[in-house]
Amino acid sequence: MKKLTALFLALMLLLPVIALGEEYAGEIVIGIYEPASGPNGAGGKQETLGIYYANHLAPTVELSDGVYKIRLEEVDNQSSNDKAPTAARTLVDAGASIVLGSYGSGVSIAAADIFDAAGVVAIGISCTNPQVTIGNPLYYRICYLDPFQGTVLANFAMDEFTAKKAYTLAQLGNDYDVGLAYYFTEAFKGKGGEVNGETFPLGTSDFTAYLTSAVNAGAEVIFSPTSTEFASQIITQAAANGIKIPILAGDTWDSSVILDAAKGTDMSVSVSTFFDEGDTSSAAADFVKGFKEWLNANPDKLANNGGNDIVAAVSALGYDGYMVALEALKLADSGEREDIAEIMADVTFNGVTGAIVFGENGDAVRDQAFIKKSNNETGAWEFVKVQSVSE
Amino acid sequence: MGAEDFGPHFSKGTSMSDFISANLPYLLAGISVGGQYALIAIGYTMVYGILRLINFAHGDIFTVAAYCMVYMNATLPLYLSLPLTIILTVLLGFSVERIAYKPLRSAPRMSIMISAIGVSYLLQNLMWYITGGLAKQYPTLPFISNPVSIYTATTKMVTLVTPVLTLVLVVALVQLINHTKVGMAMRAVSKDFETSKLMGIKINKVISVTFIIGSFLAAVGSMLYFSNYTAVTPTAGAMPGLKAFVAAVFGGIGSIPGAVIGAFIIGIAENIIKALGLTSFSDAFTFALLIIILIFKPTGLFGEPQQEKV
Amino acid sequence: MSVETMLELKHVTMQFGGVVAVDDLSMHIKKDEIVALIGPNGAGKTTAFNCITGVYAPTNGQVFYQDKLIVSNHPQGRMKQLYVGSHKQFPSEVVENTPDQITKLGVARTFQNIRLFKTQTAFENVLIATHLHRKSNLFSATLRLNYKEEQQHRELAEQLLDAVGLLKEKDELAVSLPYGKQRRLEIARALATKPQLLLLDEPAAGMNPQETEALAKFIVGIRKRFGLTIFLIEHHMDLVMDISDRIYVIDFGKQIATGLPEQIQDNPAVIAAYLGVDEE
Amino acid sequence: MKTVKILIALVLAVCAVTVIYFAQSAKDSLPGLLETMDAQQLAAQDDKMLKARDRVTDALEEGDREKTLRNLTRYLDGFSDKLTFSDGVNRELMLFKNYPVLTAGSIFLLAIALALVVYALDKGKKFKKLALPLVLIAALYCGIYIVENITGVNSMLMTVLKKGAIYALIAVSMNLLNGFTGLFSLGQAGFMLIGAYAYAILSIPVENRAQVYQYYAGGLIQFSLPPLLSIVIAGLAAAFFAFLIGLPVLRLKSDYLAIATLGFAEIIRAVFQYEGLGPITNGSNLLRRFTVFSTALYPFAIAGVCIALITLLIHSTYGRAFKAIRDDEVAAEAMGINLFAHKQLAFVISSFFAGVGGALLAMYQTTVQAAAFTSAMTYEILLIVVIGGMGSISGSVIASFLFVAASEWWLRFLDNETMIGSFQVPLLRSGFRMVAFSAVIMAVVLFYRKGIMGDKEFSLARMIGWTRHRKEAHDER
Repeated sequence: MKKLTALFLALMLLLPVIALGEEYAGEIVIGIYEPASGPNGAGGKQETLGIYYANHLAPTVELSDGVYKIRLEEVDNQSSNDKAPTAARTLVDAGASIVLGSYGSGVSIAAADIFDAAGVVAIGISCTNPQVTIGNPLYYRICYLDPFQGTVLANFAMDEFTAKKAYTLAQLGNDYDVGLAYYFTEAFKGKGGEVNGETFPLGTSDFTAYLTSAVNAGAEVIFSPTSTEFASQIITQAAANGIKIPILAGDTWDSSVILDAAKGTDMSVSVSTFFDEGDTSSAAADFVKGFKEWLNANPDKLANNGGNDIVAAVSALGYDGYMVALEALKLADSGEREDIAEIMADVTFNGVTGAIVFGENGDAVRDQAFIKKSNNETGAWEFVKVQSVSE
Repeated sequence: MGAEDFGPHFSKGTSMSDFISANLPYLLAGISVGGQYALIAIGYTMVYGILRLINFAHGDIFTVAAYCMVYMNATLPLYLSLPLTIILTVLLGFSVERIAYKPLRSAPRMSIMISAIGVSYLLQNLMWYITGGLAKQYPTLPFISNPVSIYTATTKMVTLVTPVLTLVLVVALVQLINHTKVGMAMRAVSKDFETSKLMGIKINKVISVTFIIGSFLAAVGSMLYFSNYTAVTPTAGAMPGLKAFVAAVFGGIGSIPGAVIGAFIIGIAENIIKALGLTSFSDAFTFALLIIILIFKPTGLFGEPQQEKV
Repeated sequence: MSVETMLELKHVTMQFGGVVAVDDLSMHIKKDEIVALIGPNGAGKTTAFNCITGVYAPTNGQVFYQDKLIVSNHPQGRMKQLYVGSHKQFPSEVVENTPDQITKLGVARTFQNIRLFKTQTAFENVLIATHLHRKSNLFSATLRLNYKEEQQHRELAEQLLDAVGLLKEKDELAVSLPYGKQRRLEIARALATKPQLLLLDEPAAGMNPQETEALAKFIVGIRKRFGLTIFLIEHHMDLVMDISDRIYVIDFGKQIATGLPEQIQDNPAVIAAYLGVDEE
Repeated sequence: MKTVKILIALVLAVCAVTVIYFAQSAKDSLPGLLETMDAQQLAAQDDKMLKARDRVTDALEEGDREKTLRNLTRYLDGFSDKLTFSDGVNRELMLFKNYPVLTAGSIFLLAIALALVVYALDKGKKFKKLALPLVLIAALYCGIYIVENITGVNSMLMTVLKKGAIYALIAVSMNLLNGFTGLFSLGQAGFMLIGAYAYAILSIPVENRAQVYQYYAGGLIQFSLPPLLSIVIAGLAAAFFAFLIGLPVLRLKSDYLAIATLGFAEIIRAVFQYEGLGPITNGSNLLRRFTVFSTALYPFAIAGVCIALITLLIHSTYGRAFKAIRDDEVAAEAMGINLFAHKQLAFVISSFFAGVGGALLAMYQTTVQAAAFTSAMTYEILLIVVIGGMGSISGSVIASFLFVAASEWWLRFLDNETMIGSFQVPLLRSGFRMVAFSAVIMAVVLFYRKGIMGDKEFSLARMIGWTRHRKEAHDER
């Protein structure tokens, strides 16, 4: 019996060696700091899918002293600020050379100190609040920021719907919602429009009253940068109540949940996003095709994507985030945290969501967003235009 | 952020018809959600009447019913998925009582309430695990999901069906309690637990029946509620559950008509608050109402006073 | 200051819904007396106690303690239509004291169905009752600046346990004590509030004759030792006749007789009230 | 015997002082050491090594010890054979790497020496009761300091310990109410929220305010208070609100009280998120960039002092009154205990410490947001109290550390899909951790109702008594 146990233990010890094989010079850990539960769990999972897909395509990185295998280390921050520090620390202790995430700005900010103290570079993928990178020298970000997105959407509302009156609906206590609504309001008013705004508490499921308020206020467009959980409620209830005011939203609404809700109704739903599935550039088209195949081949992954193969923008961003991390490893020619931190600001990458160059505060320089509209017959997104701030 | 004060819409209309068309949707939403709260509240009030237990898990049973419907409707026809959902929900309510509350019958009241909180925690986590936490779209049920126009407002059929169905179910329930043997036993147990036990009433059976009725109504309430508010998440039932409980307390816990009236009052009041533009306080308002009633009339609108024996 | 009348009840009526539990009860207890309140089960004896100690606010009537008005109520206001007590008029004055305030004035009590602090030891049970005599405040008590007072309280508690013969069981959980000892512990606890008037609610309930006899001696003993006036409810007639100076008898909330023990023994109304009622 | 004790104490003290002396001298020895190494190992240096060496000196200048050590290790790894350093260099290196540990260990030794002297000289045996616990507490804090310096301030162990300490305080404060006074209150999250916000609002440095209150033009408050003062005010603010809320609510009985306090917590949350209060509370947005603690000793010290105060309170005459109310309200009142005043007192005190706990939690999280303080948070704390044992302070403390460590650290592996060879372990995927965890909690609630400690306290005397008892039993056999 003892012999058997010893043999077993010896085999266990050998396992990693066998798995690693001989062709690798070593292993580099990339941490995934994303929510898999809590209010942002769904979005976090989709973002994580993009990262895993990228890893599936590029599982290794070649440095001057050999090819390194990339190991992904995932941790669930539960969308909760008080769970964030231990979650972040898990990644640091797992030896992550670089960290990707998170979906949701609050948890990113709460983890920044931990990453900073450990000297780990973190790449924010879709956390759009300006506060994530300000004052956190090691936090970078590849998406655009709320002020930009708010302005883009305000411009779009004025250009496309010639709206003069808007109504904003945000979730109380959600900095993403509230921030985006704030910047939208600023921009919209700056252009001579009029804005009414309301917030609803977490757990709200009855939006009829809010929608009625929008009608009563004479709004020509409703801007509701909420999470997807509320999005489908808002759409279906607007449809049920015969409210036909066009609805605008930010990147969170770029999700199949919204298409499901809008399908078969006569609602006009438009979103600004980082990425368009119908983008014809070859990189984007390849990504969409490959990603869908990969999803359909893995039922688990498909379930995490909400049970269908519609490509969420955050998945594309997740993909780009991973690729940026690889570029950083290559440029630093090392998996060491300090080496990466030194060169991070100089990393550039031409991703599926566009060119990524880091500018002020470590934020990617982005000057345009994709606007998409839901097609309620086919249940798919339709590309409308590329909107920039300057218009 | 710049909070735009909306001002009361009640003063906005220039004429009566404007006034009505501006405010009718609030009222309709209030009545409809009130009816749905009522169906949940009955479960709370009956269980409380008998066990003196706030069944914190009731709201989660309500959510589980919604998930059952979502998953079963994907594979089964409606005439199967509908009754199956109800059966499964009732089974869940029954087993929760058997597993988590029955062993604690002689324990202090605090323990059993903590057990209820534990069940709620477990059910929510379990739903997260199974569903992955993405909001699921509730299936469209024929007839009740159809749009309908009332005066100037458009709404779903369910808004009209809810109050009617609620009243029908409540009348049926009151008949059951007043005129059947098990109903009489229920009343006896809620009046005096110990004496009823001595009189040979099968307490466990009565409690099980109570949970079965409560879960059945929660399942029906869940169908109506989620036909209106179609996103199902693991925590979707928490807030309606809590509000239904408030409604039960408001109406006088232990009293079925009280729970129903309380639920309608809360549903409508909550929507009036929203109409007044005080949206951030719509939940807070419900609790404020609760505290006010507890202070001034602790037994609720229709509750019976209880004198503590010294 | 010597007070002649320790406790006086004037027209006390207590009504629950339509049921009159105590009806127009008037009585007085002089200093150093042992007075018994007897009557069949459900006659309203404990309710009368509860009206004196502030657990219930009576519907009508007044209670004086050492000539000081401690409880007063009248059936005006919301009870107006519903009031069915015998005594109709009463000066419209409302005085309410919570039980703790009445205890602070010097009225301590025990309970019919023993209400000890279950998770505490015998010693702690008595010690808790010294709380009302504290001079320390929250801060001095938390920071142990009151150690002298604490020492005194502990000594008092030990003395009292000794007085009731429970010093050996000092550190045992109150609930683990045998029944008779629990009764005595309850009395020790009441004594720790340093009362002048002690209300005992069926102190001999559930005791055998030997125990009852010992209890009688014990009650007389503590009266002398602590200078108490004692008011008790009791069913054990031997005990009542043995130690009481005077007796009040009530039935259906109404007083039916009063007098010396020997007078009560032969009173026809009392015998009628008890007829057929098992003398426990 | 006395002389032996004092002699041992003297020896210990001398050792300790010597070690402290060497450790302190090693503190600034690194630059010199690096030069010595340069002289001994010039040939081994390449670009990478030079870079690493630069980083060591940079980190040293920054005063970041964790970073210094990390880079030093890397630099040393670069040398093909470390053993070639002279013994002197190796010893100095060892001293430099471990000087905090050595210092703390020596202080611990000094504490023991002191305790021995006290034992030896204490004729009336008055201080014996105090000396041992004090030495143990000193040892505990030294231990934390040692571990922190070995593993780094932000290591997982320290992160869990910090949160555990904060939760311990909050759980004990809730236990004071639910376990000791018998008031079933579910408002703890609300009072933590008040504490966290009061602390954050008061302690954000003025220069950071414009950035935090970005939507409110820098906010209304343009001063900032020192952290310790802010923490006390945070507690007082929570206590003040508790006083107001207690006036109506504490007249309610058991479960009505529970639901009313739960309701108040929700109302507090709504008020703090109200846009109209934005210039003070930042509306529903994050508060951040306030002063946070840099070492785990800080939350441990504050939580420790607070828990000690609560313990003293519970064993005072007031604590006895609270327990009397829990056991039997009617009897307590008949014993002259003013029910309402004492309930109010327990409620206010509990909220004060919940407020302090909230402030510490804010420091731990580095950000505060009202939305996070939901009833789920209260339930979490309630479950900690239940697991530890209602009416046991040490139970709550132990359960807090276990709860935090288990839910956020030890059970994390349950969330990961795991392969053993080619066999995929079933059930393990995202979310399973919380299911397993809540199932364990249910099991405790149902089958192990008294929790870890019941209503007993962890007692050294009993532990010693127990081991002695065991020994005797053993000897008899």
